[in-house]
Amino acid sequence: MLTEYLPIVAMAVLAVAFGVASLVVSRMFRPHRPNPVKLSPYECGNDPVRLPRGERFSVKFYVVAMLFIIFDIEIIFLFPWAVRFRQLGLFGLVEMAFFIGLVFVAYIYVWRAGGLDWATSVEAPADADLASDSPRDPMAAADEELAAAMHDAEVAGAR
Amino acid sequence: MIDAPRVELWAILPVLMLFGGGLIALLASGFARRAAQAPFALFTLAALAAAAASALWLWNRETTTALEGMVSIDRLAVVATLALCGIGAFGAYLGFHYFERDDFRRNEFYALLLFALGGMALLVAAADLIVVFLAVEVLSLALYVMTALTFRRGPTEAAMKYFLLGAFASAFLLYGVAMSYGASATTSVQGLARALTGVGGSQPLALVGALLLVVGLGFKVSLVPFHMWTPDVYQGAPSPVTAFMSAATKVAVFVAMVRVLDVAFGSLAWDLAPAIAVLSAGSMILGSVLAIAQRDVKRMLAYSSVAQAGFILSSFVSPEREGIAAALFYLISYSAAVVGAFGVVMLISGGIREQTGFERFRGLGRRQPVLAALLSVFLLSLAGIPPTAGFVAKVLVFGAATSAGYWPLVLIGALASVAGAFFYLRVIALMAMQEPRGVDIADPSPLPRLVLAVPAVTVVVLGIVPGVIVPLLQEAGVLTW
Amino acid sequence: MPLDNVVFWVFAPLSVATAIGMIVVRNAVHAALFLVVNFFTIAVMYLLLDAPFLFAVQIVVYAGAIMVLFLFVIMLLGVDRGDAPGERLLGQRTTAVILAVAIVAELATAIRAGIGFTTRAPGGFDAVNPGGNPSALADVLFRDYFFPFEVTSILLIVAAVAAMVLALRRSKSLSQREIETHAGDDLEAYGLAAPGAPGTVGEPSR
Amino acid sequence: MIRLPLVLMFSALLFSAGVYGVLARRNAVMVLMAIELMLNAVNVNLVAFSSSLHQMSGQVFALFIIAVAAAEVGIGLAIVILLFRTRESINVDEVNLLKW
Repeated sequence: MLTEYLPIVAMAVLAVAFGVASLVVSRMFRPHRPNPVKLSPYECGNDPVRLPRGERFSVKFYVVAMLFIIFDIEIIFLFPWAVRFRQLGLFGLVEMAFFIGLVFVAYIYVWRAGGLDWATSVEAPADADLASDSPRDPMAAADEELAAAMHDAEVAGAR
Repeated sequence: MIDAPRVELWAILPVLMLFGGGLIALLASGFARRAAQAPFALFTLAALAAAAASALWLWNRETTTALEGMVSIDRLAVVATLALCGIGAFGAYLGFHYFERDDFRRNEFYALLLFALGGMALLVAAADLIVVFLAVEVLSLALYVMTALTFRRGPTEAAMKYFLLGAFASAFLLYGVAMSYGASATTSVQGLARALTGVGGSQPLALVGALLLVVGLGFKVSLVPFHMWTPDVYQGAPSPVTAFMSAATKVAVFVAMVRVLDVAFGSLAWDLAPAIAVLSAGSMILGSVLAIAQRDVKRMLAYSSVAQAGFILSSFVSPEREGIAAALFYLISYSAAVVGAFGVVMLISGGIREQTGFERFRGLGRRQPVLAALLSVFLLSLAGIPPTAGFVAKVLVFGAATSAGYWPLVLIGALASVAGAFFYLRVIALMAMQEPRGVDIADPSPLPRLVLAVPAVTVVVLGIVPGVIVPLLQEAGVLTW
Repeated sequence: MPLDNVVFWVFAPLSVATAIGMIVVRNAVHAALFLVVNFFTIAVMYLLLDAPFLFAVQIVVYAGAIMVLFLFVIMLLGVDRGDAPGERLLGQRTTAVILAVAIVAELATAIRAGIGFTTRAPGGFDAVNPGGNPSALADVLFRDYFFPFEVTSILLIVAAVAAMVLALRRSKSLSQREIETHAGDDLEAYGLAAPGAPGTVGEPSR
Repeated sequence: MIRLPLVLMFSALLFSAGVYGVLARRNAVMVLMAIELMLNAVNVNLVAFSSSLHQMSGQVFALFIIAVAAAEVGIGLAIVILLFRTRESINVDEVNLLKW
């Protein structure tokens, strides 16, 4: 019964072999002269973006990975449904419509909560306005908060 | 064409109301990022009222299972859903007041609260071990996020600990379900009961499955060997979330335990009862003893809730109707007292940066007489002093345990409640007899005091006239699924 | 058939070895890679137990998505410098070993005693998988277990909410009033207020 | 075919390895990995029972567990990131602000 999977095994072995072989061969024949410029993280030429202490890259990559998992699970449930679509009939259709509808609610919420906004860079946090109560322009709110905090610091320093 | 299964959506109306409410609250919080919290709180209360009404409507439906045997309709589920909606209403109001006071805007709190309640309402009505597992996961995930909602250091650590041990417990719960599936070739509670009574099932596997299920669910209600997370999480989490979590999770998980242990593993009751008695005795003793050593009120209440879980579990040694009714009464009186107590602690502890050490409660009688009186009523009920519902609950629970022949357990329970009375009364004495120190940061607003008067009145009324709900609970105790 | 036993006896020890490797190894990235290999061996286990669809799902979801998230967080937080050696809790490792061995012993006795009723080895699956594994799975999943299937979507929604509420950029999450009224040590973590800034409440909270 | 008790013992071993991992490791991400390992052990157990009982419900349940585990990991790692922000380290032992 397992014999039918032999082609897959063969392909897997070939793929792994190709990967390993190319790495080994290139390691043997390439020159090895590292210098700081070559070792700094490459960000299309400009110097790497400064990030809060300790974090190597922005967390919005994590948010995207997390959303990928949620919709990946949705796809997994679609596979068997698609295979038996004909036999499941109307009941199957309505059932899957509910499922897709509910996950779509999650998608709308994520979109509105700013999870998908890629444009706003790390320095101008899009959600600074989320927490402040006054519905003013988000940028103004962020600077004001910073100013207020600095003011606190000076007052404390002056005392 | 394969015939479509019958879908009786009316069977899970309360769950649909809660999940529907959660979805609407979620979309609203998505679109109105900076809206005020009041409409959210009002909408949550409306959704809870709708769920309670639909639960009441299910009261006189004939007891059956629905949705391909996944969910059961019986009075036990109705009573539990009503209790959950009550606790949820207080959780919503306390959360609203807590966040409004410090203007910390997190509108997702209400959506998460409704999802957690929907998971709990589903858990109490679950008739299949898969639905039990999924409901436990929905309520736990929602609670983990609610615990970490204010991003301060305390709540984040509490969420981390709660998550790690919660996931660990879920793995045990799952292993138990897998073993019972292997033992009986079915995951439905009814099928399990039939397989284990007949020749088909395999007793040893089912026994291990039942024990692992008790371990998994024991983590959730913080029974003794699995209570390590409770003090840190109850102290770290924001007070309204702690109030909601401590009461609602116990109601939901204990009712699920009733269904799993009394119906599914009914035939194994004889082998499981000693294990349950040991867990219950351990929780009662350790919970009370450790609570005495505490200097922080929230931590003390956390250990006391471990002891209370032990008291509730002691009624499980008698699987008949009377044991279940005693457990339900105890759950209702415990929830009212603990939600009220954490509500008062929230008002006293001064907003988001909570300080709940004993110094905060010294001499409270002079400065905040109303709050001190309210807290005293709740602590008296938790201690089980006569005029309050806690006393009647303890009598009922110990009555059920003695009728099952576990009188040593009752003896241990009596000793534990005496020790328990000590640390409850110590706080009351601290409030009444001592001189207040430090600046008073209690919350002056009158409305929360009115709201917290409601559980105080329920606790006293149930204490004086328990006959009001005991017969109803007796009816709810009849279990066929 | 000898082939199944051979495959089993190759992959079972391999996956237990990678599992133990994952737990023992110091560096988080090495542990994550051990776990990936473990997921592949478990996927082969599913193949042996006539569950080819789960074989694919295991690889796509676990090895493909969950491990990506793990490696991402390890890289994001730079936790790959490895664990601090030495023990914090007294006898933490020994109690953990005792507990693990106890569980194995308990399960072994139960399995030995319990398997009485299914003495025959797991038989072929053709009887139950008429149109192949996914379609047989679909019939049961979308017919008998349609309700848990819908509850799973609620679970995914809660997960999405969690990702948005917890992980979205949070450096300035405190509301403005909170900065003014409650400047305290917690705020130093955000580098916003100097220690002892005005507005600290009564006595120090810690 | 493989005999059922062998597979059950194999998953019991994996499960206990996971239990040891959760109790002995101090790095939150490693504890999460150990929990994933335990869930995988349960999955193998379920599929083995499903294969020996000639029923599909075991495999359906395993599919649900994979979905739940994925959602759970997402939330767990979100909390870990939040913890790192407030405390600089995710060593479970150092998370003792709320100790005794």
